[in-house]
Amino acid sequence: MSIPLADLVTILPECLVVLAACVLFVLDPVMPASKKDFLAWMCVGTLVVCFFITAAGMGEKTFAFSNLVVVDSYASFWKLLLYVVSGMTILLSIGYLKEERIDLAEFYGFIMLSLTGMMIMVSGSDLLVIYLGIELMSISLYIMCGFKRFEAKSIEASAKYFILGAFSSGLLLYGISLIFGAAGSTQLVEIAAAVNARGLDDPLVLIAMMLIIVGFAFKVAAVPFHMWTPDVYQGAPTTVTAFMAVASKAASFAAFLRVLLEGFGGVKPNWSGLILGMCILTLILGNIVAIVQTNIKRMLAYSSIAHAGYALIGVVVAGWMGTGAGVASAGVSSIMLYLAIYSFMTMGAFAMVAILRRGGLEGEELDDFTGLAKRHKGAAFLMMLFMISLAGIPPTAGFIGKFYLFMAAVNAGLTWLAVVGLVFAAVSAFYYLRVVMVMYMREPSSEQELETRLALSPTAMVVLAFAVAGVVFLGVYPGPLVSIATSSALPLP
Amino acid sequence: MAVLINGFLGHKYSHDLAGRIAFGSVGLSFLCALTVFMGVMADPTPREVIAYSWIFGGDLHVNLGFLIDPLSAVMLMVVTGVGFLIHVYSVGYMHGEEGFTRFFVYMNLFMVSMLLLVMGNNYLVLFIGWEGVGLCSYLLIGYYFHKVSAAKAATKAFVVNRIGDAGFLLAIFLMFVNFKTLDYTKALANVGQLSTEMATAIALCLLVGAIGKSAQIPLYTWLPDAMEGPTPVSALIHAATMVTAGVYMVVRNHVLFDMAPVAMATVGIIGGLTALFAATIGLVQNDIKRVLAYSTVSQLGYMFLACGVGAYTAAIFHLVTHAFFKALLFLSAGAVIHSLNGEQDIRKMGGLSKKIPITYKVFLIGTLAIAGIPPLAGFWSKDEIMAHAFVNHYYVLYLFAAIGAFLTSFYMFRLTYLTFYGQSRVDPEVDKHIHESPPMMTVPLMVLAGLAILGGFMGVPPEHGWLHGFLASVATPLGAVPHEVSMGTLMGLMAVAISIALGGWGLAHYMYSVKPGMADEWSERYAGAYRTFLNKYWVDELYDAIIVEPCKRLGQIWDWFDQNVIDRFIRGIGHGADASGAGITWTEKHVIYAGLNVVGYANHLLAWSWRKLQTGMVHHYAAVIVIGLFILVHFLFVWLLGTSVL
Amino acid sequence: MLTATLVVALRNPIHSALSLLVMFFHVAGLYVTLHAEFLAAIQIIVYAGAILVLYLFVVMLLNIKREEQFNKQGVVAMFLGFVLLAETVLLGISRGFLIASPHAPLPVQAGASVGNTESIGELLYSTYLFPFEIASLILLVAMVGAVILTKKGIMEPKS
Amino acid sequence: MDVPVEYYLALSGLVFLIGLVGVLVRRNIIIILLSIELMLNATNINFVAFSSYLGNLAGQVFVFFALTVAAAEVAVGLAIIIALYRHHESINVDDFSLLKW
Repeated sequence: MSIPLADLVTILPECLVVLAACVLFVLDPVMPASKKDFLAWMCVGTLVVCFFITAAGMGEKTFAFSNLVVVDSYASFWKLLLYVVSGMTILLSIGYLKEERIDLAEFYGFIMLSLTGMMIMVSGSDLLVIYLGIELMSISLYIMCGFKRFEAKSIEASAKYFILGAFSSGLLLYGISLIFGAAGSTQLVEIAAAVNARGLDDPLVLIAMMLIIVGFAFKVAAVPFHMWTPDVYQGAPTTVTAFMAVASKAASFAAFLRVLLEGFGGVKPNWSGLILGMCILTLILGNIVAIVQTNIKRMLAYSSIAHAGYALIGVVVAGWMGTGAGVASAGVSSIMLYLAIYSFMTMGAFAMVAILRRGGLEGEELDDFTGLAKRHKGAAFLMMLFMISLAGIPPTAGFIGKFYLFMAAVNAGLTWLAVVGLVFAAVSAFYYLRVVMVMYMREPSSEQELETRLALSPTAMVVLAFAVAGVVFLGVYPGPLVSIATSSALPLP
Repeated sequence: MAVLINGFLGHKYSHDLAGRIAFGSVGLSFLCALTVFMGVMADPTPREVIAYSWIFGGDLHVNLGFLIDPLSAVMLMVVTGVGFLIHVYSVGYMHGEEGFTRFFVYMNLFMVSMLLLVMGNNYLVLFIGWEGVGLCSYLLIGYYFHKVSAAKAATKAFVVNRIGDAGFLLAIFLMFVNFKTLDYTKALANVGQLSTEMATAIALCLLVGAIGKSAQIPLYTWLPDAMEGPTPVSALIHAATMVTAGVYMVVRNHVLFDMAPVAMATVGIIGGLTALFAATIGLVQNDIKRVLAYSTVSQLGYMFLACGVGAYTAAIFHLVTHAFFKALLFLSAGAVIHSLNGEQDIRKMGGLSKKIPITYKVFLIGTLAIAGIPPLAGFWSKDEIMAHAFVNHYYVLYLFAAIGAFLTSFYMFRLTYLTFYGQSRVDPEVDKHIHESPPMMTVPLMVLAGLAILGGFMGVPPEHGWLHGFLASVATPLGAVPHEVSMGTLMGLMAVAISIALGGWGLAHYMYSVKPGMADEWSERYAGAYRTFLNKYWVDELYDAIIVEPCKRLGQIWDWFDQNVIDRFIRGIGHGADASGAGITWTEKHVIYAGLNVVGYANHLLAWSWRKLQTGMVHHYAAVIVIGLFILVHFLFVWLLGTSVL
Repeated sequence: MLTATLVVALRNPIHSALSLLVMFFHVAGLYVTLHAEFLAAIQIIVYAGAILVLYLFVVMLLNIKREEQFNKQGVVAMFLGFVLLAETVLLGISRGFLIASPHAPLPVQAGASVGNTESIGELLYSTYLFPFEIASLILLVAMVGAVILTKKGIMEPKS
Repeated sequence: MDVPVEYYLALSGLVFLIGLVGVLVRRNIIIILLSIELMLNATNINFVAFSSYLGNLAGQVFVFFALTVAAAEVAVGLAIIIALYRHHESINVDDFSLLKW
């Protein structure tokens, strides 16, 4: 009953994050209200420390806690990304929460615990652990969604997310119980062995796989399991939306890929076919429906669905029949790259929405962006940059991400899939540029003309700077990120 | 190397916010380009400069590098030269306009992208320039943002371009899969290893990109609409430089096209059809810029036709001359519009030759050049294309080109007559203020006029001109047999071309100068054709109807579906056969709720969300999840069954 | 073994909670037959004792009256029930498939002497220590979250 | 025990489906939560049954975790319900339509 020290060292970052959260929960009541920001900074500091710890340990592959946890470079890559994203969320929230008058320090605690859940997801090598990680993440998110308690929309979003989330995790857990029956364990390695031995002729494995896929597809918001996304994204506080759209999606993808490849690697052709179907549906639906949205958060929600579709291309590639290991792992690394880039641009876009939040105005409707260029040159320019990047136009980072994904698809012989993706990328330009058009090519109403204040706190500036740096730098010089992603792609059987 | 300076300079000045120094920087880059050009003239071997390693990792390795060979040198000259003149002109034209600085920032950004496009040493750099010019064009078309039509045109241009770009990107992927590199030199050196099918596929994908950018059938619709932008923009982007990028790309990859006869034929046919088709529309348009736009589309068609028959040098030759005279035409049209206080309808012009003599003269020169009256530039290049089509036995294409040439000559002179001759139909108000443009604008016009007159001589004598020698190393068709065409044939063809041009002129003269009523009479007599042309064959409407609307509809439907259909559907089923019952229940429910809402809340948003809560979306969502799950299960069952049977 | 049918009776608001309680007891009974005495106890204490009481508490607190207009409800239920019936049949087929399948039979290891509290505790604190910690975190989040979401006066609504 | 594992599976499948139907059919959010509890219970039956048949105690440990998670979810879920209720109460809605999902 002793905790092995070596194991603790392996999960040191997790421990630190949890510690920060606990300290925060304890300190919050005793701190004077004016010092609350300090707690946020403490969290950011923790993240920075964790970042260096993880970065330093990159490249090794260590198992811990009776092989329930694995820390390999794949996990480390995602963790680094998650640190950055969480840090950005916290910084953005410092100003935003005040604007919304929900500045409770607990919020940061939830972000940290949610982050812990995500970290566990990406480095779990056991379905049970991954499940618990998902739950930890989700429960924190349910609560954060409902943080604007006094607003019907927020609570409603929370309730919807909660019901559907609990429902889908019920499906997932049932799948896990079935696979436990088939494999006698929930370890991915042993599941792989059982799957290899039995194949899909065993309905137990089959149904388990379906349920697990559905559970994850829900988390990454792939069609037809996306229905919650627009409602929840719209209703939740903006920074939470950003966090969900970016971090939760990235972590879910990471775990999804690991489960599929390490657990169900034996039946690749089957699941990749299914995912192919989802992927195409997702691309079609996400992009087309986004065109008619007038609420920018809803539009970004559909755009995030569409982006999940692009990332699914990578999943398909990773599992496609007859692709060599090199090509398949290119699929994996292209997802990693894509989601990393996606994180920056989406974070940036949501940050813009957040800083447009003013006392009376939501900054969420497309109309609120009317003539932004007239009022805030810089803000409009940044928003344009993010939109251009989301649309995947070079030389921004969004292009690089799409380029690698489609390249992977073509390499795997899925040229037609790349064509589908390209066509919808072209369609997506339409709704992204509509935002640009509204900002640059319309006159603000006289009422809007007067409102020149932005909720632009210094910390939000830092976030924007980060996002812009990500979008531009990764677009102009993506080399380092690409090589990191390539070298830390999941080793494939 | 001057290239480097040029490139870096380009990067630097895009960030330069001072509009006034913009044209200076372009001028500087023109000088650099000139130096480069001289260098290439002295030593035509291609050389590459690599700025830095851009993308690496995996097996993909792309440098941000530049390639200078005669082809890019010529393009460079055109882009910077014409660009410089247009910049000078713009300073005069845009003077006093709102957003002067913004305009020049975009213009410079455009120049940078264009330079990247022509100088890049690999496809990815080309693509970045390619998208960059598209983006700038979008921004510049939408420059007059208070005009709704401008904003729409901008979006249209961009989206149509993106469709083409998708094709181009696909070609890049295929290229990479086959060659494992994206550098021109390495890739094109290995073209021989490709199967004909693959070469055709790649070439066709490239062609899609080129069609989008160069406004060929069926993606040409954006260009006429793009005339919503300021006139210098139309001149620079939509006439002289950007739209020719497609031609440049085809010529750059001519090795590939040479391997794929099908693709070649497609290029030629598209070019020929566009040349003819756009010319017919141009016949009856009344907006001075739109006429020029359709003529641009038509002239681009000629360039594609030239590529299609393997006359790459002729294509580039026409590209260059076209850049001169079309920029000239656009800019002088701009001067006309300027002096008429923004009037663009030629029905409200006329008799201007006395009032703005300089503009009139340069416009006439431009018209003569484009109509193919010797010895102006257009004659030589167009004649060469037609001659190539003829001697290579593409008689149908030759016919297209010849008719197109006749129509071109006709509508250009129609334009000239309506604008500058006859009775003044100008608004009396405006009439008082007609004035010649400032020298800032007229000087570039005169320079361009000079070029339009003399530019043709770099391709003289036909087939053996200076330009041909210069481009020989980069634009000679693969495995071409240098056929000797007898001087007689050539002369004959020239004579035909001249007579066609003069014929068009004559007809226009007759109709609009000698017997002015005749045009109206004809338009009534052939009302069907007239309306068809005037409405541009209803292609825009067609596209709207078959592509844009369904997309929007689909989105709306799903959105609506998202919000109430499932609910309604379920109820409908519940009521069994009584379908109308479903409707009633639905209305009833909503009416009741609406009543409740009015009572309950003043806030509409809350009402909406409350109703939403009420209609029980969540379990519908859950239902969708479950249904999705079962579809997946079925799918897999069927699949497994299928594989086990097989 | 057919205790589950009882649960189908979950039709009316409070009654459904109570019938769930019955169902929990049956499940606990099942656990006992499956040599999982510890879990049986937990099931009764935690589920029946704590969770359901919480439910009933909330139901009472919110003072919910009979919420059914069975009519409207029935329409939806009919349709979805129909779909679900089809689904059940499908699953039934797959179950049959399971029994028939040559791969399916699970290795039955007779008379495993497991199921007592000590061995579970042993396992819990050795192999599954890490998930145990995560579970504790989940509870922490839930606790703080519940407080945050419901406590009055910690966030003043905007005026 | 001689009850074959398939019976347990069938039972749990049935319970799971009933829970699923419950989520889909019911409009009352509390009953939806109860239905989700049913689904989780079905899962637990599975785990225990398999644990017993495989002679693997791990299954029972999983039930323990699933139980914890369920408890946490209930706490949060009920908190959300209360907040929701409070919100709508605060703007004076007739409570006959309250919480009908």
